[in-house]
Amino acid sequence: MIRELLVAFFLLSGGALSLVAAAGVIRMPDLFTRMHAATKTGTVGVSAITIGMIIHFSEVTVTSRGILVIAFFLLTAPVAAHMIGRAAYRSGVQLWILTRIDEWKSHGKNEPDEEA
Amino acid sequence: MTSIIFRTATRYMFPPLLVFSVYVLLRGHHYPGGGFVGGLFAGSAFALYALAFSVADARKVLRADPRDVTAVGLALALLSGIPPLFSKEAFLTGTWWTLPLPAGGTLDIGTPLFFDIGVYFVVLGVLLTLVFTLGEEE
Amino acid sequence: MEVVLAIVIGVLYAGGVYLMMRRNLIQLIIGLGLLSHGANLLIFTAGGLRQGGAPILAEGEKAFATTPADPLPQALILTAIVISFAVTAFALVLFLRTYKTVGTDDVDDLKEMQK
Amino acid sequence: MVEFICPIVMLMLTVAFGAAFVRVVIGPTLPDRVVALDMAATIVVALILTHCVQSGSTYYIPAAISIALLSFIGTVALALYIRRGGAS
Amino acid sequence: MIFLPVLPIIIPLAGAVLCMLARRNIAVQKGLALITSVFILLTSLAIFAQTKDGTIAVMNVGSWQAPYGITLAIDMLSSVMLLLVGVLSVGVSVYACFDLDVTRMKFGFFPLMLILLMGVNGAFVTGDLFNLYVWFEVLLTASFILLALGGERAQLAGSIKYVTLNLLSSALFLAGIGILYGMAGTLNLAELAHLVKDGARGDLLTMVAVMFMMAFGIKAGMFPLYFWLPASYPTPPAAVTALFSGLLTKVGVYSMIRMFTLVFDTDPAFLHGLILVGAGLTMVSGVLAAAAQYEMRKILAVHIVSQIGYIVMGLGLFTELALTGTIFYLIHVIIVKTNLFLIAGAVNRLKGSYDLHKLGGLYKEKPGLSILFIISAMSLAGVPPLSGFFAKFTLILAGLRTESWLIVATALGVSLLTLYSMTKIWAYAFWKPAAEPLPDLNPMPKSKWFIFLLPMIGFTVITIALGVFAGPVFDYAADAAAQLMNPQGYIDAVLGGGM
Amino acid sequence: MQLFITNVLISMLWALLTGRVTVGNLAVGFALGYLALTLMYSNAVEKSSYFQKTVQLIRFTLIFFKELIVSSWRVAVDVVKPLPLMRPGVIGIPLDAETDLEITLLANVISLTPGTLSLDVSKDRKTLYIHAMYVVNPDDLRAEIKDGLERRLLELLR
Amino acid sequence: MRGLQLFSMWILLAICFIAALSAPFVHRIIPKYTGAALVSAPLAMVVWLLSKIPEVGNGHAITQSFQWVEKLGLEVAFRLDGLSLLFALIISGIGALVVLYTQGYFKGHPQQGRFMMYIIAFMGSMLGVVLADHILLVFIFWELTSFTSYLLIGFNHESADARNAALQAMLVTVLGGLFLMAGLVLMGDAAGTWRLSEIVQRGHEITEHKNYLAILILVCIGAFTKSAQFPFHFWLPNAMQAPTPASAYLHSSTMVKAGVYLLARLHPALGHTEEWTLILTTIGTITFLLGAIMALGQHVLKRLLAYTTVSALGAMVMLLGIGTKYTIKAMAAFVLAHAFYKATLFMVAGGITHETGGETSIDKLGGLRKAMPISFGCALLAGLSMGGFPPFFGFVAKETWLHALGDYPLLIVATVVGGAAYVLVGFSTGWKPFMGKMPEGLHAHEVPLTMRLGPIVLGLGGLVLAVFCGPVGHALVQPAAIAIYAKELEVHLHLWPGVNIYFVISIVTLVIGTVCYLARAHFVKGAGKLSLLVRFGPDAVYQAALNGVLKFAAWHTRKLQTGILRDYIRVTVVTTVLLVGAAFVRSGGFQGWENLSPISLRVALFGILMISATFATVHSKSRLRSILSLGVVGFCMALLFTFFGAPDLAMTQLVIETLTVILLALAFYHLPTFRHGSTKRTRVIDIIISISVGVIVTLLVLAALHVQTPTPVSDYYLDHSYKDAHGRNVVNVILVDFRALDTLGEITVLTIAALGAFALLKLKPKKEGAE
Ligand code: NA
Ligand code: NA
Repeated sequence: MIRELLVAFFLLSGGALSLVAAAGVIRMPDLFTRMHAATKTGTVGVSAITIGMIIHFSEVTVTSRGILVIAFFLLTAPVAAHMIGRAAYRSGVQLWILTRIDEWKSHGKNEPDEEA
Repeated sequence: MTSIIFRTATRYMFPPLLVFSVYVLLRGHHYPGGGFVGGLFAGSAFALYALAFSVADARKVLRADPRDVTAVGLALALLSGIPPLFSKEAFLTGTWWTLPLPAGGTLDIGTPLFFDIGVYFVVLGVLLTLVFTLGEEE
Repeated sequence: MEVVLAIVIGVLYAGGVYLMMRRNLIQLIIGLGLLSHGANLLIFTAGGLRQGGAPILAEGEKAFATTPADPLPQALILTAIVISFAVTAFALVLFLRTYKTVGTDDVDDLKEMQK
Repeated sequence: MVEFICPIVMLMLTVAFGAAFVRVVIGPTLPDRVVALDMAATIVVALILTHCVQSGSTYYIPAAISIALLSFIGTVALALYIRRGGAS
Repeated sequence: MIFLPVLPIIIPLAGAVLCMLARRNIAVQKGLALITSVFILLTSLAIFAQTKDGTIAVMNVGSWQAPYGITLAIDMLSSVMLLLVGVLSVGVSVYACFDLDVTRMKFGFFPLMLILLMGVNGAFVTGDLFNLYVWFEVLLTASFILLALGGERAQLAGSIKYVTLNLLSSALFLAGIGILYGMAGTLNLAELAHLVKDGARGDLLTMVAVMFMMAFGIKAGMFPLYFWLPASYPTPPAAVTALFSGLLTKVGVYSMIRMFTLVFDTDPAFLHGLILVGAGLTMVSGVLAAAAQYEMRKILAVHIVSQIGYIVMGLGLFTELALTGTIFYLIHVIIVKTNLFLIAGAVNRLKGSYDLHKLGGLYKEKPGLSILFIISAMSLAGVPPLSGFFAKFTLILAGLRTESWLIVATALGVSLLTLYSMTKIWAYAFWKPAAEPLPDLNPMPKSKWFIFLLPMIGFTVITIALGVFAGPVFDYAADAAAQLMNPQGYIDAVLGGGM
Repeated sequence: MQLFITNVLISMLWALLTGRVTVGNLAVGFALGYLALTLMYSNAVEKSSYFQKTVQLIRFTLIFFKELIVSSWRVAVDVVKPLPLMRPGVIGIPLDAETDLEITLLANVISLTPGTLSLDVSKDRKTLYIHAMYVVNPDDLRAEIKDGLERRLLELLR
Repeated sequence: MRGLQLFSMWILLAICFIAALSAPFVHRIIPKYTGAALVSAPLAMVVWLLSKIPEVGNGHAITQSFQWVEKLGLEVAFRLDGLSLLFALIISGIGALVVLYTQGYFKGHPQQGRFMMYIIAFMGSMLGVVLADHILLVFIFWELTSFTSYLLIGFNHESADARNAALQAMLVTVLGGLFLMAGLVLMGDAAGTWRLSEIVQRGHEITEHKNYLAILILVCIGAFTKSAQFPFHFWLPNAMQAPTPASAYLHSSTMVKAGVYLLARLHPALGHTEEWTLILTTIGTITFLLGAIMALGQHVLKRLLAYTTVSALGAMVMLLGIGTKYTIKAMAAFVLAHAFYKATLFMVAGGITHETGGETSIDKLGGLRKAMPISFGCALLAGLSMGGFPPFFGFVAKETWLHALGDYPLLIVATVVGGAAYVLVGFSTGWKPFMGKMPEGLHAHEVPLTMRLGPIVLGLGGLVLAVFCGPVGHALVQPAAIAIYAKELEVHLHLWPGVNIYFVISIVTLVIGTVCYLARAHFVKGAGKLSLLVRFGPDAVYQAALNGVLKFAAWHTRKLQTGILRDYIRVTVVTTVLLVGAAFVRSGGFQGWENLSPISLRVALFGILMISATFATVHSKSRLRSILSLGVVGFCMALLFTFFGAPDLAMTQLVIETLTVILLALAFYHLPTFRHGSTKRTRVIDIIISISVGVIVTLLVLAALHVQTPTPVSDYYLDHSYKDAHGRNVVNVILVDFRALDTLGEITVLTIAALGAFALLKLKPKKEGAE
């Protein structure tokens, strides 16, 4: 019973977090703020669902693979975000007009672009 | 030169991806997977490597020319259909051998497995030929 | 269920054909992609949708307790997916080469060479 | 309970998937679309795993792992494409 | 030889793999290609010997009994097609070894050619619908690449049309397979035929049949689905076009014959009527397009379309005699058309052009080549007693016997226009003096030139022999047609066991 | 590292001995092995690295997951909040992390924690540029990251 | 004569063809004696034929046959009866003379061997036509004569006129040949046999057959084109482009008579009906008069002769059409007479042109009698025979002819008109060039022996035949007439028939003709007015038809092969939709929903998502948006696969989807963004087409689902996958075991796709000027 409750909890929170991520992706004003939502909430959401699944099955193979899924997400999601963020920034995607400060622009201006 | 972060992540992901691809290949006969998806994974691992470093680096890691990998894979798949010739059976008739395992169980090894391994290499080679050539294009 | 999928298949075919009739090489290739999705889904649907689970025999069992999904259409689609991947990849390279050699990605411009 | 929960979770995920799709369509920049597609892939993983729970079948997990791995590669490839000046 | 039916598939594949492994050494590749071609020919001869008495060679690949595994079944039609592939492969290999540029060889011409042959052979031997699709894709992909290999502008522009329209056809084919499987639950042709004979599948079969007709019609180059052909065929080197012209569209026709004799014998009035209309329009449209051209290769290319019309006409008439004509025509046109393309290639090799306005004076300069051309051209036009005459005559006779006046009139008229286009080539390239003298671009010494001509001489001899010894050929075609008209034998052979 | 491998081997041995290879059983074996090893090496030199790292790892993981969950919550709240309340900005953080692995892990951890997202590392590998949702005072944020995540991470890795 | 027993028709024919094929080689070895060596082939035939005259004259036919294409009913069957004998003798006899003539005419010509080859092959084909006893064999030889005459007429192939004339002759005669083939086959099927000798015995079965009229018309068209009957006569004068030996042979004695021969041969089968008489007599008479009148205005030697040939052929057809015992006798006699004088005149004409350095117009010729006395003699003999002056065989034939027309006064008038023209032409060719003053600058000398032989033999022959007209009539003309008439008759030819009305008519004709000759200048002037006839005549119709077909072909090709891919796709798709739609309607249309399962929410949602994603893919200005939307479609596909129990598919779909995106991204780096719009009209049409595709596919799927599957083969896989193939994943087992051959093909596709991509990217053609 407790197991079922746990499963339900994790699945529901995963679903809810995904919804939040979705709302963020839709509602946030610029790319970078949207990425906050997508990267963090999305990863946590899918991890929660994975945990729910692990608990549901409680088998070695499922657990190991579930952990693999989570590990991969934790490793790749930020890297992917970083790659897109940096690419977007460098290719001139506009920050939200209310962005307060841009130190990269001021400091990093003189830095030669590696690929240019 | 791409990002340090990306390259570091790639360096850590590359071996597990290859291992995973072999796992998918070998389990394919009983569980979802098989030579095709396995080969795609292996190829993806190299593609990732080529993206993070360079095509030249990825070629170095692979050592062989992807086209040779493809040809060898195709040859393997073809050859796996030949053994039944010796027992006067049709082409590609599955031939199985049961090997005892040290832990007491048994392992079925058959020509379809070799066929699947051939598929794996073909897919790997093909994917890499595509990715490398496109990546090298001016 | 099938009604939905039938409509989806129709839309995929329609979209694919429409894109293939555009003037751009890339749209052409995307159109081919849609068409291949349509064909695969068609085989899947026409082969009969069974909600009986995957056609994989569970560990330790000797025969299927309940009839699973039809494995044959799945195998066919797998083959078709791979083939269409191969062909798409080649077509992509072909279009790229064409663009670079001819200097246009406008399909209509390619008619000059017919003469 | 799980049988009851799963459809709800699925619905939530489907809505989230739809939202990601909307962002793919409306953009406005290419990185926006790529981020949205990456998120859609994440949600596909979640959907597949939920389906595992719902159907009691673990055969779909490798598919989930596949997408987890490959969507990363895809996203990175697109990011590199953006870097090379293809953002428009 | 227990492996026999599958050898037409695995021999070229093995040759291709070896060529791929030997990709750095062109000389080795040439040798491998030639040896493989000879083996293909020998295999097809062995199969021919086994099936010529009407035996259907059956092999259940993987030892899975029909209809569960993939069954290869070779009847007389398949067998003769295999034989033609064998003959063609040897001829074209020799020709290619001499004619093709080193770069193309370096970039995989030989493996591609062999895989094309593998696909074609596969299509001819398979008794399984989806397997047929696979072979179609094999040969199409190989042809895509052979077509584009070299990357010249016209080649690329042609390839795009070729690729696109053929993929459209594949999507249609696949849809047909999906629906047919959904309706019948099997992919084995014999089993499908069996189920259809039981009458259980209902009228919907007609619809599926039309889908297949369209899919194969595109591949076969029928009106109005043939546009890819004139757009693409005149672009690659002669060896490639020769191979294509001999085999590709013919696979489409073969498949149509197979499906419409074995499986789809429902609603013949509608289906075969449709085929007949298509055949007539195809002949006319193809020959008109040829009449409008002044480029040797293009004339020959669009003529393929016209020839397809004749071949399909036999299927449309759907009598034993008509099918005999179709089979005779297939045999004839594969040899002759290939030869004409090879000769056109030789002309281009000599003069660097296919343009009839530019060419001229060849009859004076190269009487040997001219004779090879005129014999093949006249054979194509149906001048007796060459092979084309018997092929056309049989079809027309079948038309007369079924009182299909319109198609007979069409066929006769088209044959006149065919003659016109062939004499046009002859008059312009061979008879007419060249507008301005063209240099002899051929650097070959005489002995080498003779070896280069050997395939063409061989094909010409075959054309003549097919006419002079029309008796046995006709007998064979008639037996093959009888086999097609009575598919029960095929069904029994496949479903009744095999190995 | 040797100790870790020994520990894994012990857990596998346990599983074999008990005859049930399950996650739970392996975990139990691992825990038992860990205890045993603690006892065995209570005075050894090598002890410090393995056992200390274990504690650090556990602590780091806990903090990380807490932050992760908090960050999700924060985003959830942000999504609902009116937009003008956000104060996003891009700031640079001077790095103490040196190796590729250190930089990568730090950047990843920063991305996964609330309100911050790693964008890029400068070419001289001295500065990490991040995008933050709430930049009230850039220096406070810098200090928070350097003292919190970076310090703990480097402790764990070095 | 015993030695001749060894020979038979097919061997003699084979000798002809072997001689033809070896001609170039013979010429290379013994260039001076090519003709002498090769003439042995026709001579052998002549000798053999002569040896058979007694036997055939007694009403025996010599036959010979063996199978060729048995199942098709094609036999190599030959039969020598009176009709065949007459024609075969003419063909091989004149053939032998022409071969010798050629030797002289082409003396030193490098391609003499080639010409010999053509002409002997032509002769062989002609002999085949008249000897064959099987309709198919007749047709085969018939087509061969067309083809060889094409080569002959186009022999001077560097001249555009020669090429065009060759083409024209070939197209017209082959066109006729095709009609003929259809007619012959229908006739054969109506008679129940393809043997001519049997067919002619079943005349009633044919004339009463429902296809009789069709057969008659088809055969007539075939024969008329070959025999240059109105309105197909125009090719013959144009065919004068051929070198003279060819003209002499083709147009005097042989090829053109193939049609006449065939009609004569088939008279027992097709004749004796009103239709026969009407068609043949009308066309024959028109041709007879037309040719004669057209000849009046000509001044070019060979054209003069050609038009009279047309006319003569018309006369033969006319006589055959009437079909009485008398007209048939007359026709047979006239065939013989015509062959002798016309061949002589052609040969002399060739000799004149040859020896005067190419002069062809009689108005520019004159006074050659001294330079070319022998030629003059021969020409005069032939010219008089042609004009119908006694005591030549031409006169004998004309007398018979007039006799035969006793009941047809109108035709007698026509004969007088035509006969007068013949007189004119006879003088123009046999007299005019030789008499009077030699124009300045004209040089000539007598032709060599080889070229003299033919005219001498044939010219004198006209006289000799007349002298021995009794025996000749009995031995040659009578058997031929019997064969045509298919009933017993007797032929009595007289050199001096006595004075009767026909003799008077004859004399009147000669007088009118002579007067006309003297007034020739007026006719030549009047010929200018005939230009109107030329402009709107059949020759013009031929040109217009050919141009029309070519124009239509060009238009058709332009319209169909636009070079625009969209057009091709449109046509392909619309055709498919229409035909599949028609089949759908025909098969009863949509038949119900019974077998469909209820819709679940998630499938509905994903369906909507997929449709939206497809729309997003299609309707996008940004190609990346398009690609990424396609990615969403792929994800949805994978999810559907997941929901319906296809984990392998889901996995593969996802991986492939991502890899496709990667490849596209790699390639897109090089490709420009979308920028080519289409017009609104185009888009609307395309949308309509696309929607119709979608609708038809949807209906197809639904219709197919209505059909219940019995037991799919896949149940077997489920049962045997683990048991016999050692695998739990049935899909994988199908891929690597049950249907491994598919997979082998599939990986081959993959391999070559990669090979191709590699080659395309690495093999770069030399730079062509980019746009
Ligand atoms: Na991701
Ligand atoms: Na079904």
